[in-house]
Amino acid sequence: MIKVEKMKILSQKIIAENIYEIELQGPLVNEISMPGQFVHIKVNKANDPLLRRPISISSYDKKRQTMTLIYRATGAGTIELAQQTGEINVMGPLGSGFPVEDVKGETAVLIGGGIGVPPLYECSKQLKARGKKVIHILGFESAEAVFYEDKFKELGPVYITTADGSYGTKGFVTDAAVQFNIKADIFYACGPVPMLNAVEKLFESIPGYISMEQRMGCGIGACLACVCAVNGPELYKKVCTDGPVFAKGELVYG
Amino acid sequence: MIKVEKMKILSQKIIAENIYEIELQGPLVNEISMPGQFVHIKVNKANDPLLRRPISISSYDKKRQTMTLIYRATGAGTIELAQQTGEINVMGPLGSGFPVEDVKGETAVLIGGGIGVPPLYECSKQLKARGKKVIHILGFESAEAVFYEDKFKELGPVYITTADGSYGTKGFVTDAAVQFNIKADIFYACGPVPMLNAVEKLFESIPGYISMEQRMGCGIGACLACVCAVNGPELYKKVCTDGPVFAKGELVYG
Amino acid sequence: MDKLRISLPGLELKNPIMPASGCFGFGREYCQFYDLSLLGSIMVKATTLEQRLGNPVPRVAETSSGMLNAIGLQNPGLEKVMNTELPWLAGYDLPVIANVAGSMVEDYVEVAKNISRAGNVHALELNISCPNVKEGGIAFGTDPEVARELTAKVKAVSEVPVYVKLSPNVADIKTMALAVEKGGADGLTMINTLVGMRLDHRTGKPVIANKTGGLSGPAIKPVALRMVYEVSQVTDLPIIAMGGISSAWDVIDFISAGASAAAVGTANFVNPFVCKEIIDELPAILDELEVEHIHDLKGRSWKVGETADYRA
Amino acid sequence: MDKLRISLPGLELKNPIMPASGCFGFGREYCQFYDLSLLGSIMVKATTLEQRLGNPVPRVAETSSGMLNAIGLQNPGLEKVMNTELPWLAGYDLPVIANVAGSMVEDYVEVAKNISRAGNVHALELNISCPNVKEGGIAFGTDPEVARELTAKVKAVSEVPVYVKLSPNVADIKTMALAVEKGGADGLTMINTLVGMRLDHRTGKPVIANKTGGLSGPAIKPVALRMVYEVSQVTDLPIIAMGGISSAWDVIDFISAGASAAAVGTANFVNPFVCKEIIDELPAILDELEVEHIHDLKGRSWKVGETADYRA
Ligand SMILES: Cc1cc2nc3c(=O)[nH]c(=O)nc-3n(C[C@H](O)[C@H](O)[C@H](O)COP(=O)(O)OP(=O)(O)OC[C@H]3O[C@@H](n4cnc5c(N)ncnc54)[C@H](O)[C@@H]3O)c2cc1C
Ligand SMILES: Cc1cc2nc3c(=O)[nH]c(=O)nc-3n(C[C@H](O)[C@H](O)[C@H](O)COP(=O)(O)OP(=O)(O)OC[C@H]3O[C@@H](n4cnc5c(N)ncnc54)[C@H](O)[C@@H]3O)c2cc1C
Ligand SMILES: Cc1cc2nc3c(=O)[nH]c(=O)nc-3n(C[C@H](O)[C@H](O)[C@H](O)COP(=O)(O)O)c2cc1C
Ligand SMILES: Cc1cc2nc3c(=O)[nH]c(=O)nc-3n(C[C@H](O)[C@H](O)[C@H](O)COP(=O)(O)O)c2cc1C
Ligand code: FES
Ligand code: FES
Repeated sequence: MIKVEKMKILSQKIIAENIYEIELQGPLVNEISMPGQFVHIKVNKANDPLLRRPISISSYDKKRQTMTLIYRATGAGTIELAQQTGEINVMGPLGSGFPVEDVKGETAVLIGGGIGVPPLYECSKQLKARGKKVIHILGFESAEAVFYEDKFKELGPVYITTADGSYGTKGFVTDAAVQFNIKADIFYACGPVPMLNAVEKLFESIPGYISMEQRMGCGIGACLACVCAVNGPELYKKVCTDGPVFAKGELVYG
Repeated sequence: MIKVEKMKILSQKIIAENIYEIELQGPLVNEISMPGQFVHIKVNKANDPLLRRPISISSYDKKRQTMTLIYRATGAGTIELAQQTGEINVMGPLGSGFPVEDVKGETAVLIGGGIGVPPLYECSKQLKARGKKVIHILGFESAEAVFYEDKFKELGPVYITTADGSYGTKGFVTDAAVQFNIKADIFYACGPVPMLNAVEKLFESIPGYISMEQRMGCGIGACLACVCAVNGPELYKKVCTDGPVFAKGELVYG
Repeated sequence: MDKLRISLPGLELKNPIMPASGCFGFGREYCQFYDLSLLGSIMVKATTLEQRLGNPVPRVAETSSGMLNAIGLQNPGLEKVMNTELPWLAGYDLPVIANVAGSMVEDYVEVAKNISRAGNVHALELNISCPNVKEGGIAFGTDPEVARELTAKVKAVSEVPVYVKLSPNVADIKTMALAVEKGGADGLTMINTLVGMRLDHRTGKPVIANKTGGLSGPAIKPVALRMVYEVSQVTDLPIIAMGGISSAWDVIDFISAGASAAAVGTANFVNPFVCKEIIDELPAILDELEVEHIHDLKGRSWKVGETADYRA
Repeated sequence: MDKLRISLPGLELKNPIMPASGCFGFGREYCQFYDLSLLGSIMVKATTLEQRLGNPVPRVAETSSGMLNAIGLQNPGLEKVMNTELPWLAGYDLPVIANVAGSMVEDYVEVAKNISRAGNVHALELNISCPNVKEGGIAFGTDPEVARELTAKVKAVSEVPVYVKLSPNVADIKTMALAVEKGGADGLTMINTLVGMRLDHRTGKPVIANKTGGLSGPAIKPVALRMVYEVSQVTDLPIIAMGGISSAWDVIDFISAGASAAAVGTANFVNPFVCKEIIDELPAILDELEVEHIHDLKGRSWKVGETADYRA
């Protein structure tokens, strides 16, 4: 069930350049059903910024009723979010995430770009818990933007790429996948659309899931703001309810 | 000189029902030239609430570079102000306050209504420091709304009135003035317009000063939002620069 | 709850609060949060003759205290709305106001004729003001003569009262109101969105794929309030008001300005419970204002020294 | 600073930033905060033939991300402005844009004739759009034919170029722009305020004594931006844009939409240093955007794939 709840801010810290990790606590966490779901956050009580901000759930702990989000403070809303203490108004969990049950094969590759990395963390944890081998390819702008390398390393091998070559392999995540000859039975990807497109092409032969972003209004499927073009008779699906995670091949790129 | 400055919030506390006392620190305090001046506060960084809020300086201490404001948290802006910690954007000091130099006679009566009470505190302190006898008549809605009674008592006699009679004398400040047969050589008043009007009438025979409120834009005399009708050729004066304190008889009421 | 019960042409409402068209779909999503039967009414998403895919994305952008949208009337088309959405809504004790849109007069007439015959549709809302439809939407909403004619043609075929939704993007909204009144409108709904725009700082290009979008939310409330104030003084048609409403006090403002009921749009996105919360809070506010019925406040902004004592 | 230097009819400006009329008086108050000679120009408070006392108070009210005002053109009148205010401003290296207002055509003509002869007045801004003047202000601003004629009459007597200030309270602002262009306008300034209203919750009565007021501030920026975007595509007249500008990035947005310069109104009340700060911040932003001159960005919102490389 979707809840709207004032969640307690347990901690908030900077983990890379402009990247914040916030830990929230509350019964809403009980409702999370799969990795890759997101929450819709009202960053303050004012009318400006007006709308909620969609942020993926990076990891969660049902026992402690906690979840961790990782976000980049760039615009008005996320900068305001970074200044919050005490409580925060959260709506969620929303959308349909990464399927981790009944995965065929042994090895999963998780590919994240920038602020697309966070939801892959819980996904990787759950795959690992289900006995899968997990490989991570994480792309960032530069050395300063890299986060969670160690956390992912605890789960499986990690390949870091940076656009400017200041850390790890220079280039894109797909470059690293080719260079290191990564083989897997399934892929999970989250990042900018061109990256998702490239990943789908590169891993043409295996099944996979990608997580999309779109500007949102309601976050629950009512306003039709967040559609994306899909193959099939509907032509459009809603990122907030049908997604954000879609199966490989569902989306029409470009 | 008028400064625009981020002032440090030293403390913020509730002193009566919905009434807050906030203590601010910064070099702006050096610029205060008389009691009854005010500051114009941007309560947060957002566009909503947009405008600054005018609040009187209740007292100040140039040595510590501190000043105290007292305000009622009623609307969007003052409620937001009550939640602030750390620093706050203050413009001031503004306007022309209560003249306390060269006061003729021995006794001053200070008459305040509700949230008009605060600026009288510094005024009273300075009159007392100049050897005047100070008498205070302070009107409030009810017992819960009363504040600063003890502080004023340290300076001179205090008569409290409440509209509902739940504390002190039931009725208006002018009722108490009559009942206790208050005599003085000069009056200083701040409060709602009907009170100011009544005070001017009651103390017809002595000189006095009243402090006006008006909705403001700029706070510095440029936008012409805050005019009030005056006797004399200009017809209008600006509360923010010509006031907020006016001499008895200057204003046209009604 | 008698304090809130109102009756308008075609609409006997438990209370004057309803979600605004396009901001609540057909109710399916918000019924997760509360029982839709609590609502006074529901203004469902615009329905066109054929299915519409709407505009390319991005379709929304945020502005100071507001948002822009250019959804482009995406909807499954008359047939699907009649066969799937309206029957589903019939499960609730909830009179529906069907928002009717189109590109040509014939579209409007065809949709109105059919949808007005659905059992739970108690009124139509003629969307002549959607700023995001290119083919003719603008002209319908800003030309009094065209609006009058369209209203008359729809009235001629509709089984239920017809409310016309006015656009704020006009020099004189009173003229528009009087024109549709002449055309036979039973009521007015106002306002639709103001045409606005946001640019991407870096590229300088419009954020919204449609380039311009409709501005809604608290930012436009002062404009909406002024328009209701103006229009309610020149016509006796009941007004369902909208534009930035997000609290019970906002509703009081619009009723005071002269509206008979209030619709909530954008605020649903911020707080999915907002309509319910407003309905829950209104009675206490009426007590505080010492009135027995919400319509005792109707038009008090402009009624000189009068204590309004009638009910709609 | 060459990145910011621009030239418009009558105006050779160090930079395209100036305070908007009515929000900066005649500069006397803001010169406490910084040297006015830093500004590109200054749009002074509306001047009428005779002294005006303006409207009763309250004259302002706050709204979400905006404010309403109904000052009512309070000003000391032509003679005093000519003899006192303008000579005082002549002490600064600052071309003045004189905002001209009136109730009748003759008033405008008389004020324009005289004030255009003041040495430091380099352009007129014809205020045909003030929503708070009752006698005729509205009609001038919303009727294209009336606006054209007024412009022509003022042009005939003015010694300096004439900019016409457009009202946003119209259905089609392009028509208004083209009408005043036909009347001989040398430039446009836009937008004036949207007509809005706020009610007191308790009494239900308008907060502003004048009942309605002009809405300004960030709330109206999306509307202003859209209008500049529309108008700049149909006319080559230079546009000085205003409406919610409070940062250097807002200025970039308006230039991208097609404006040549930008004026800052309400934001001065929030931050008295805002004009200076914007001027200080712009060069770094132009570097970041990798353009050599601010006008390289002009109209990039609608210019298809073109790298604008001309200067005004
Ligand atoms: C399903 C989903 C999950 C996301 N998960 C994360 C995450 O885990 N961490 C993270 O940092 N970011 C995430 N994002 C992106 C995040 O929502 C935006 O960065 C954020 O909304 C920008 O807000 P702002 O206040 O910084 O920017 P502003 O420029 O002030 O935003 C203005 C408006 O545009 C919208 N907007 C701007 N950029 C985006 C974007 N990229 N996607 C969607 N809406 C946008 C905002 O929500 C807001 O409505 C996610 C987006 C979606 C759709
Ligand atoms: C010179 C001066 C000194 C003042 N000193 C004090 C003081 O020491 N303590 C105190 O509690 N209050 C004082 N006030 C009143 C105080 O400014 C208002 O209570 C406050 O602005 C209300 O803001 P809000 O956000 O609570 O209300 P909102 O309703 O959100 O305010 C909306 C708008 O109306 C204006 N406004 C509302 N009420 C008033 C009012 N009474 N006077 C002026 N503007 C108003 C606000 O400034 C704002 O622009 C003073 C006012 C003036 C003019
Ligand atoms: C996302 C969105 C979609 C909308 N779709 C419609 C629509 O289909 N038909 C219509 O008449 N109005 C539509 N509107 C306008 C609203 O019904 C309402 O008139 C407007 O948003 C002002 O109210 P608000 O400020 O409460 O949102 C839409 C508004 C939004 C924000
Ligand atoms: C208090 C106030 C007074 C104004 N007075 C005038 C005026 O005298 N003449 C005029 O043309 N515009 C006047 N305006 C309109 C502004 O010049 C400007 O067009 C409008 O406020 C939009 O810009 P902003 O959002 O930056 O304030 C006034 C605006 C305000 C807020
Ligand atoms: S955000 Fe409203 S439908 Fe997806
Ligand atoms: S508040 Fe602007 S002149 Fe006083």
